[in-house]
Amino acid sequence: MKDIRKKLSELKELALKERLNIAEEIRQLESKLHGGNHNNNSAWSKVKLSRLIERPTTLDYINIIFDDFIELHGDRLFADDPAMVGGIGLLNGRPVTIIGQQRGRNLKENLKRNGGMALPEGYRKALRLVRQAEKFGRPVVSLVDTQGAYGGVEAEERGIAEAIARNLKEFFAVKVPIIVVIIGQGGSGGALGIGIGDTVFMLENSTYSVISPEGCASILLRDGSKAQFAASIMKPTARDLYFFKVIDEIIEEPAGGAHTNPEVAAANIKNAIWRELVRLMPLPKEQLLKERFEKFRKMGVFFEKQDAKKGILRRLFGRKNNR
Amino acid sequence: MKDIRKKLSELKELALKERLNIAEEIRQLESKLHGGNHNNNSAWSKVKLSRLIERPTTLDYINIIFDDFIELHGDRLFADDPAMVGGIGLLNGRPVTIIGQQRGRNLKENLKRNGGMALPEGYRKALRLVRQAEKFGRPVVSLVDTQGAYGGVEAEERGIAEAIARNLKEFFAVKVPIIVVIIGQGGSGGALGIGIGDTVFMLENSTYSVISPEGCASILLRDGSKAQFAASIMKPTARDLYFFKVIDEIIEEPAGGAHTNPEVAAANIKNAIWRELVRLMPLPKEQLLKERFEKFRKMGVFFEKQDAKKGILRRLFGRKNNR
Amino acid sequence: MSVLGKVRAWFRGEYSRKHKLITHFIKDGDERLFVEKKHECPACHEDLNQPELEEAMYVCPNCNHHFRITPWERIKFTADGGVFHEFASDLESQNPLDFPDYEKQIASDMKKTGLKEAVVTGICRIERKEVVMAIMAFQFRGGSVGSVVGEKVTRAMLLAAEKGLPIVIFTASGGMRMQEGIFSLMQMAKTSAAVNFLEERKIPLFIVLTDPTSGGTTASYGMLGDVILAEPGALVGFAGRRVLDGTIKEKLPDNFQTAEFQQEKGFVDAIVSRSDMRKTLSFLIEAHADAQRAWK
Amino acid sequence: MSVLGKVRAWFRGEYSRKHKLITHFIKDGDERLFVEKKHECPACHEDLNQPELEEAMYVCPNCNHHFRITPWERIKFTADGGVFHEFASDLESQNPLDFPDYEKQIASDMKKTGLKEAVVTGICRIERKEVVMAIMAFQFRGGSVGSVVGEKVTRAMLLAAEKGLPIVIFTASGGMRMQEGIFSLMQMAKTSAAVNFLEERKIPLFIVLTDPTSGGTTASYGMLGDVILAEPGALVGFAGRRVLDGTIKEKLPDNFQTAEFQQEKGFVDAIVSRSDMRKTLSFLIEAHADAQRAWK
Ligand SMILES: [Zn+2]
Ligand SMILES: [Zn+2]
Repeated sequence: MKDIRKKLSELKELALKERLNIAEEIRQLESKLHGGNHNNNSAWSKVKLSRLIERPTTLDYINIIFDDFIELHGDRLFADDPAMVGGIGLLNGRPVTIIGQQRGRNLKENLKRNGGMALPEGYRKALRLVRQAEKFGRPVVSLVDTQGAYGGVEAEERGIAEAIARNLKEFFAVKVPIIVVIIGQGGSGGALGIGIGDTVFMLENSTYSVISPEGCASILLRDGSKAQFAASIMKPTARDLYFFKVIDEIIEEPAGGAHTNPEVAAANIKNAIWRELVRLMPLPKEQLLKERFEKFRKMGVFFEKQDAKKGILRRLFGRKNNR
Repeated sequence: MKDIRKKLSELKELALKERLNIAEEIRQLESKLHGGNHNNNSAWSKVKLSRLIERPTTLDYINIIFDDFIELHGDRLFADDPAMVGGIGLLNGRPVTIIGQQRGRNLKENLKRNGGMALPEGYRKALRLVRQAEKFGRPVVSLVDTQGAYGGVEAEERGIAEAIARNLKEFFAVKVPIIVVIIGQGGSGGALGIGIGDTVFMLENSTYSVISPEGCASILLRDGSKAQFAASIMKPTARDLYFFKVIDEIIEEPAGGAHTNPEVAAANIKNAIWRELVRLMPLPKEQLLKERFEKFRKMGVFFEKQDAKKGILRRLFGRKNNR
Repeated sequence: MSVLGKVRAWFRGEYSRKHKLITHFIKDGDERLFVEKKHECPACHEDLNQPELEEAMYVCPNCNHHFRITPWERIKFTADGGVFHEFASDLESQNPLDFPDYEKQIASDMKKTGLKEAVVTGICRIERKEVVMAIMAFQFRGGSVGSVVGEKVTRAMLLAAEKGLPIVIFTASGGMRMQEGIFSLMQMAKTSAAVNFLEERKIPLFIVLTDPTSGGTTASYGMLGDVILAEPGALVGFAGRRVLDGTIKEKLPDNFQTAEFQQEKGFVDAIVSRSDMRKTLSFLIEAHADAQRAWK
Repeated sequence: MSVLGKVRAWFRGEYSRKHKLITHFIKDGDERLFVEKKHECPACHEDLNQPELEEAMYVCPNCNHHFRITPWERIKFTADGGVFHEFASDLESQNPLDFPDYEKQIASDMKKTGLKEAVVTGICRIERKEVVMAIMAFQFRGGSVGSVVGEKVTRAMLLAAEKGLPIVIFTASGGMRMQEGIFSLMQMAKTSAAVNFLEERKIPLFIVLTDPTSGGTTASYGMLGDVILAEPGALVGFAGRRVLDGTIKEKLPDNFQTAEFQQEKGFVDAIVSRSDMRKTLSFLIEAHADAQRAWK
């Protein structure tokens, strides 16, 4: 099994070098490799793994991956949200802006950090730092780890919807590469609010979904006890999302999960980020933005009777080239 | 006297048409015309007039000057500040964005509107509307009428300093004409926060100063009862500021003050705004920004021994041309 | 105006050759109009007379309650002559997650509403000014946003950007369509991304928040308008009240998550009655589209 | 680095021909350093030993209280080798309003501090990276901003923009200088306008808020840094506490208007101890100036 993975990884590098378009075939292979049994237990076990309190957090990874990290605070508008962290670090000596949700690593810290559920000011801080990165040509690494945006009255009062919407739009216009890594829970709009990027990675045992399995069970299946079943329906695992082409690549964790050896998990993330940044940094900004948009533009499954329409859509894409 | 004024006004139009540079001579003449006696009473009487509760407010002028005004609310961040109003109206059929502080016209309204003392969200609303105007090519009219920014704890908490600073910087970068009219009190940074423009007008009985005469008396003169004397020292009248070249022109009020005939005052404002917008709208954006900067750049009085420095300053200005 | 002239020519020729356009003429008595007849105001419980209510644009004459209406009613009240040229009319939802009963639910809503999905997109005129318009239907799966709604809204924005037409979106939505899982979440990204195409070309986006607008719709294009209008009393928020009431025990303000609350909090430019909506939109379209020309 | 090389050449040649540059070498024992000797910590009232305090960069070893220091001390702690090339050194204030006693006050502060005005501007290096630096002096008229301070800060920004050098401003100010009336207010406009020249050329502006920074200084360039640092415990606010306590009867939070309060409220990026300031600035300058080059 390990050998196959190694071979596959070699194949991928080769394909990249030779500019062979075998991405689709590799995707199929990998999807099978990462375990084929789509049953309740596998999805649910990932959900549980992704939520482990022992699982490394954003700051844990930052401390291992980046040298000389300086945390920068505040949205310059209302507050500094401890559930969202950010700053500047060096990745192999090159400056990078990092943002990410931060859970607590114990009960007390979790209280202070709202369990990694950010308020509007958290999303606005992230946007401020991303714009700062853009201004000075630094790429952005975004680490996603949240069950969702904070759902309280203050969040509504201060415009959590506006804050997420603004980020979604602005992240698509940022003229430096953005690498997203879902390291734990990718919960709905709260995750997506810092989840737009040129390359979206998921750690092997992380999850990403529009609603929690519990939420899905109680709202759609009208039976709160069916969370395990809901998890299997929602298809929130890295494998599922890779198959759906919603994410670009899965980053392996050490056997047993990232918490068993954070150093190894961090090294894998570091390699993946570095590889992508080396690829993305030289790209013309127009191409970067165009490809970022087109990737997300394709997400969605629907049926369209009239094929003629493809003509105008292609023209619309054509316009994008001139961006 | 009226005849002299009429002649002067004709002279100005002629000069404009013929592109004669007699601005300095006109300034001297006008300065004399608007009353020569710089005594305590004249400054203090203006201060009192500028604060009259009966004095027309921003919305009063908007309603007379603009057709089809629609008020637009909110900073899209935290709140809608009733002490700062804004929206879109038609000036002789052309769309214009209008912002301005709004006092209450009675005790109850004054309470709701914090007496026209805006909070950070007020300044951020103004900036949002100005940026919207810029995006769609509408010029901006800013009506200043405030004793200052709101000075409470909430203002500090939500960053009144940041909000004013941001506006100062951004107003200098806005690529549409901005006309400022000080219609009542121009109180310190709170006034300046919407007070940057290509043309700054003052109504004849309005005032503009870094601190209120009362504040000056108690802080600098250490005697709160010396407000009248302080007013004369501060030189806060339209005439003073016109002489200092801090404002560009004085708009006449009906005899006795604007409140005696708001329609006439409004008509004078409308004419002044219209004349300036007709002049400014066709200007290249680079010239507009350059002249806006240079006007404020010159404000300040100091002594410099070394004349050689002028060389490099001119070069610095030269760069601005390439903006 | 020659630009409008050109648009009209394009619209009748080039455009219709590439898109299948369905032209609707919505008039009184159109069978598409009345999804459900009302006999009582849900707000003040006043007995209502259907023709009178229709006359009042489905606004309670007693208490100003704005009823939820269908896209066809909205078109009748907004578009010149009730004429609406619909595009992307034949997109239909799939069931990418094999979610239990999802196909049945879609089929049933199609039958119930006569709509194919929770948004109708097209081109029409508002006081002679051509605009792209998208109108969401709360009647169809609670106006939830799946791949079809996301795609149609995105196409509407791209088309407006391409053709230089202003765009008006009436929202009415319970949020993302969870039956489509991660694909529905990604519609937030896709639609928000499309707003940049409008921005780039300085095409104004007018959002009208109608009752109810919540979840991912608010947290994407719903909050990205150059101007955001709302109907009086409309529920506008992010998290469902159920979530808020249930899991977080906080006392909610009286007007919590209403249009009025959102205006107070700075997120709504103006609250506009249904009877004033058409002329307000018309004014705003002119003030945004013609500013530079008007000052030339 | 060739850019720095060029700057150095320019600096020694072209620049000094046009500006009167005064090169300072600030070293221990320099007579410009000690404006006032301290024998007791104003925060914890611990007895202090002057050489030890100096060794600790005027930070109380007992309670971490950061003493107010003069521009020369700041330069000694920040600039490579204490070398500072001062420009615009001979600007002097006038009395445009004929404000009573103003000339006398200026003359007395000049004598007391050895400074000509409340800011010192120049060029120096921080860990080999050339920067423009402006350091305000609270010791001179409470660091208030009149025409001279506004002009010098503006020139510093324009020079940084012209020469492509990053700029660091240490603030320390009671606000605008009211004796210069409307002219002092206009310095807020002028200095804020100059920030656009930095932005245009993507020159980073680093603000370091030191005790105390308030009024118009906070409400102009003080809040416009790309990165805003603050020293621990520094008072940072807009309205004076006197105004707040006096006219508005509200209960103030414990840490009200401190650097820590401002960080909590989102306006300060990081609070940095004096002993870490030099290396923090050095790191930030590199991360901002060299990003695009580093990734090439
Ligand atoms: Zn009713
Ligand atoms: Zn101490």
